Amino acid sequence: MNIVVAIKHIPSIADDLPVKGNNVDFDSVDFVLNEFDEQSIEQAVLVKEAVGGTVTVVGVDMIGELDGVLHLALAKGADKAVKITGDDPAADSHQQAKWLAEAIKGMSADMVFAGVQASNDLDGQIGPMIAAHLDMPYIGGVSSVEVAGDSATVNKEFAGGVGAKYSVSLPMVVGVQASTKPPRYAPVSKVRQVAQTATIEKVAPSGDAGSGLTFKKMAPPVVTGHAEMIEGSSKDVAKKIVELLKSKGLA
Amino acid sequence: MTSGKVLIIGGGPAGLEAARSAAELGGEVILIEKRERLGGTPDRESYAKLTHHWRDASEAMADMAAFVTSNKNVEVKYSAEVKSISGEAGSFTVEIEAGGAAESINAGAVIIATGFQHFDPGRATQYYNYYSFPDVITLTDLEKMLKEHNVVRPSNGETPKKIAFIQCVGSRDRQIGNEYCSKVCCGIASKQAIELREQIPDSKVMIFYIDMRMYGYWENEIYWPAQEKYKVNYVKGLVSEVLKKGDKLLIRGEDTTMSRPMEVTMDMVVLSVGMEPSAGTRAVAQLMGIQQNKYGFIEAGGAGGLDPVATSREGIFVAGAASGPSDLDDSIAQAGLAAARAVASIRKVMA
Amino acid sequence: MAGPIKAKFVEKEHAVVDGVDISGHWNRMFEQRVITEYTPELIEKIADLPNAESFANCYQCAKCVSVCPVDIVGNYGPRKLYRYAQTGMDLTEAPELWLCTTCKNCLRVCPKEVDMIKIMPAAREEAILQGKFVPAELQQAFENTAKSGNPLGQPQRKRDAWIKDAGVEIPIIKDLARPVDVLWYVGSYPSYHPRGIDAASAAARIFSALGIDFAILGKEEKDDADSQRLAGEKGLFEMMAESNIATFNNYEWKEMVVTGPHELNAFKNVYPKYGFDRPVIHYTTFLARHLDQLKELLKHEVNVKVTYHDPCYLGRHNGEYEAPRKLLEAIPGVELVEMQRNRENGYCCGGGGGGMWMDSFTAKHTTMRLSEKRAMEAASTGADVLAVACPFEVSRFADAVKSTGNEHVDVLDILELLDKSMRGE
Amino acid sequence: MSNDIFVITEHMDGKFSDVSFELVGKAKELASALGGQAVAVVVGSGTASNVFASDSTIQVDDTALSQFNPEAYGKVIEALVKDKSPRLVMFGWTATGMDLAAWLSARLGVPCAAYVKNIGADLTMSCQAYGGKMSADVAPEGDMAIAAVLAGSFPVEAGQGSTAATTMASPVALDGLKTKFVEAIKPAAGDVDITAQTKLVSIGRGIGSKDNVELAEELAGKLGATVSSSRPVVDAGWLPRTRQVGKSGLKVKPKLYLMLGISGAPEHLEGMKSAELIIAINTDKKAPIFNVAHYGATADLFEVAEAMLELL
Repeated sequence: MNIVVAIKHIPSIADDLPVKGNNVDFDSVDFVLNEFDEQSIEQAVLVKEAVGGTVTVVGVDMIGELDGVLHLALAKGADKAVKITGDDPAADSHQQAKWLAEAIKGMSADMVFAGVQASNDLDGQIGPMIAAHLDMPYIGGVSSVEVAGDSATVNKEFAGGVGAKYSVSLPMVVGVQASTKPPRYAPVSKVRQVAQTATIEKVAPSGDAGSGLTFKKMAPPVVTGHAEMIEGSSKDVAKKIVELLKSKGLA
Repeated sequence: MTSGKVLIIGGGPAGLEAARSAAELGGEVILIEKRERLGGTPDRESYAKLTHHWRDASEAMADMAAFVTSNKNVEVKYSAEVKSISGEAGSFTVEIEAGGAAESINAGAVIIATGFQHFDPGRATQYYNYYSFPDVITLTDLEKMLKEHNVVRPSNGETPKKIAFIQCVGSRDRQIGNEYCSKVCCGIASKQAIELREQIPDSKVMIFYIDMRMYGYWENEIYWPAQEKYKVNYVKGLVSEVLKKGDKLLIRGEDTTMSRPMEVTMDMVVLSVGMEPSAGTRAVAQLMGIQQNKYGFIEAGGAGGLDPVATSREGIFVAGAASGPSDLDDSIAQAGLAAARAVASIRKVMA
Repeated sequence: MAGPIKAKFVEKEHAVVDGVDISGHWNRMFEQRVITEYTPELIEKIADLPNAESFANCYQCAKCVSVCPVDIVGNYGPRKLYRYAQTGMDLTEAPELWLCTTCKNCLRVCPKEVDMIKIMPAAREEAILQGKFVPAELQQAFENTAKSGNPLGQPQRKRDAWIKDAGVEIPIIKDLARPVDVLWYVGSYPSYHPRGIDAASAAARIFSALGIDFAILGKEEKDDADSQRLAGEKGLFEMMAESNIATFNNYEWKEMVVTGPHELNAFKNVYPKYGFDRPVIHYTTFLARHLDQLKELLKHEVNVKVTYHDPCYLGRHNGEYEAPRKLLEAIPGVELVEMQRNRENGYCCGGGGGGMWMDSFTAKHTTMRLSEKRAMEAASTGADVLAVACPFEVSRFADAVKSTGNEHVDVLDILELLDKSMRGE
Repeated sequence: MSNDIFVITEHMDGKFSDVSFELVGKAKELASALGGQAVAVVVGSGTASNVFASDSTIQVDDTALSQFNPEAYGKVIEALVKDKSPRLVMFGWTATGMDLAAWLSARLGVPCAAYVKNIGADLTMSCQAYGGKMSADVAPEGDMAIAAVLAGSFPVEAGQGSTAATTMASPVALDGLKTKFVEAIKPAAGDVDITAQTKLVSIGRGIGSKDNVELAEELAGKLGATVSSSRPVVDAGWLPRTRQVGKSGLKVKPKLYLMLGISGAPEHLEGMKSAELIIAINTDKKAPIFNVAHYGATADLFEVAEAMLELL
């Protein structure tokens, strides 16, 4: 089983995002692995552990710092790592999906995993777009994957615990919402070991595509309302909340 | 008739050392040995590494014997036994039979170094099945195998991978009549356990014990390395019975620190048999009319209690395991003292 | 409570056999009582790990068990670990692996120098590298440290956010752009945790009042990661150590003062192996050196009875027992009373060795939190204040005095008490 | 090329979701500004589709479309859009729309905007970005565009009506599909229905570990409330999926929604913003939730929860 995981290196939203012109100031933000991609890598490794094969992780090097992410993926059980040397922090999902699809074309993938979404999917997610480019079926919102022979059974989630089970003949692209088990921890010792021994294959970006969106403005959202903030110590806060609830007959 | 001669009975470690010391002090020595060769139990039982620096004990005995046989002050009589004794300190007359011929010896002092014999595990209160199961052996059986680097299960000739030592077999047991501690078994079991781990590195070696009693050489050079370096495993709690399970042995007992019963299969069980007075010791004691303790060992200590080589009869001294369990170090140390005391007692009488 | 021990049953929360889910009581079994196998290889497995050699040395004297803080609230102890291994427990897969707080009280009494401070990290590292069970809370702390530079998972950029409310100017060494006498390594909890910030702010005011020429690293400071190392993540520790050492060496300073004993241990005892060898002292030692000058500042009486908890990593691990006491005795009005277990035999708060991030896990395997046991000991002295000198402890004991019904005992860092006396609040 | 606005509606068990009506309402507004028609597109099998206030409704009917199948639905919509060339194709940014919008965009080479909150008459789209930390205005190039719109962005009522649907057969062959619907998965039975609760104590990633969930349970117990959560808590396995509030979870409208450690990602807000009283405790004072909550406090959730337990 040839499993490919397409990942996104995205601006961290742990802190405020600085703006430059009509977009995020990519020079002054930290980049992190999309959190859904952590689930996606885990799901891919789980499938490999169940049926055998290799997991290849591929991503676009947005700011020249993708190696760390790829080492982490290798430490978690991926077998190969490929980076597309884009070095374009502003590359949108359409462009990344195109580059990724071109890179994946030569890998004879049986399954391609991608995180179901990313916080910078302003022009859509890479998973369905890669599927479109590779002419493979796509299912997103997936929370479990089982492979038997040349088909996969996936559970897709709708809302409120409602979902559906699909059977798909491979190859396919899966948009992972959550892995069957929570992502495993990769000890730094292992990551560092990997960093010293692993080779990361470099692929030049190939194929042009763009979102076709012109950015007119990028700014923190205009706040229409704001909560009335309760100040003081935790005890004060608790006291005021309890008073509030009592006054409204809710406690 | 006073005599300047020291008669030493027994050619084991204590007898050999007594002979050497007495000779070096200028005494005239007659050493009588029951067997046709010197070296005592270490030689007879082919004891392997039992001395400091892990030297082969029977080899060390050969060195001691050579010293004695090459000393012109020492006369050795082989195949010799004491038949009777009369007289008193300074002028004993000892009738012996040596090589089938009766002989009379005048001696100013006597040192008894008639040693011990191993406990016979057939008498154990526990059901260890020494005589029924070939793979239940004793320390002495194992010692021979270790010396030959050929440790195998007697039942099938295969290399044992799981070996248990059971401590205090025949010692510290009122029902057997041996309430005493045999002193050396903990150390010897530990020593053999080390050798087992050296000769069979993938073996599991366990020692089941009431309490480990080791000191000096045994503690520092045997017990700690056994555990720390050779990973010998000690379990507190004696095995009560050894049963058969297929072609294995099943040991049953209680693991006391875990407060849990144990039923574990083993390839081989080694009984750490203790010491009893040898037949020679009992016979000589009776013949000489000297006091024995309740276990048959020659009572030593003297009136003041701090005279470890004195017997109840003046001019007759004891050394080594004849007076109670002792290791080689102890036996040899006692022998040196006995020699000094014997030579001195003669000089007093002669003076 | 004496009496026969009833057979215990075991029950797995999740179990599937041949595709049939037999979770919970469906798989209930009585615990096997008979030992049917001895497993010296499981002792050797641990003793063969680098630095864990002494695990094989235990001769079951059991001195460790009665001084082990975990045994006092549960059933644990280094001696038992050896025996459990001998009777079939793979330490790398056992919950016992995560209970040790590396408090060092066992090593203090061990005639065989069985060194759990080295054994535990090695065995834990093995478990982590082999993908064995690791408490989720601990993994979270590891991930937070790896991603955010601190176990709390707070943004690096906010590490110096606390300084603006400290009431005094706190220079950042990078902005200062000149050598300083003292580089103050604040630490993660003092930088982010609300109660830690209280102590950090107090420290800043004290240093300032003493006229110390000091600066902090600000946003460049990262967690020391010593507890993560002891919890088994050596790689993470090394990564953080390399980063910290590079930062420390970027600046000119004469001496480093740390707020926390764990940091002291890291920088003084472990970082030297990674090439960092500069003077580091704990704040109590540092302030005790300025005692005369400090006494002049302690103008206001603080009329409380104080008992002092020795942090394991300040006391047993680094030998500082007296400086904290000298500081407390210097505060006018303070009456210092000792708990029974103090100094070399001080009882552990449960936060060391990664215990800080395994409270829920530990709670499942003990009858009471270590911090609760200690809080009760503190309360039994009749003290009004439980004084501490480790940033892990304020929050731990603040919870513990509440949960044991001893809210009347205030938990304060020595820094906070000094600050009170200095400012009269 | 036309100035029509297509709304790809979504339905389950014969029932259309709110977002479909929201989009139809907005499509009408846009279509009238652009001089085109608002067209509701219903892909399904035997679905009763005359429920929209659209200018027209196209119903593609095929038994292969009786259940959502991203491959089949994608093919049908692609063919239909190619054929009719609408100005704008609107999807909900939902579990189904997310499978289709970006895919269609890549297939057709047409711009796509996701996380859309509002659309201007010039088709400039306001989008939520970076987990709600940013808002972006983007303009699509070309003659056709795709918008994937966050649920709850527009009123439902404006899209409700009774326009009769024109039924047509699938414009593409639907045999040889690689994707097969196997079965529906219903929520685990036996658990509480959080949509029916009047009080919810909702926990987020800030709760830290599974064991800490007990604290929330205890607080909920004292308040007569039920514990719900944001997605990460469910993903980590700390609560069953039936407790998840948000886009991929359930929409709730309780009298009290007490939030512990939830920062307020757009996906979560979608599920709870119409609660009557929202109180949020979070350590990050810039957490987006404070823009939605009625009361907030930047505090340690554990300390507050424990203090509340003592007071209740």
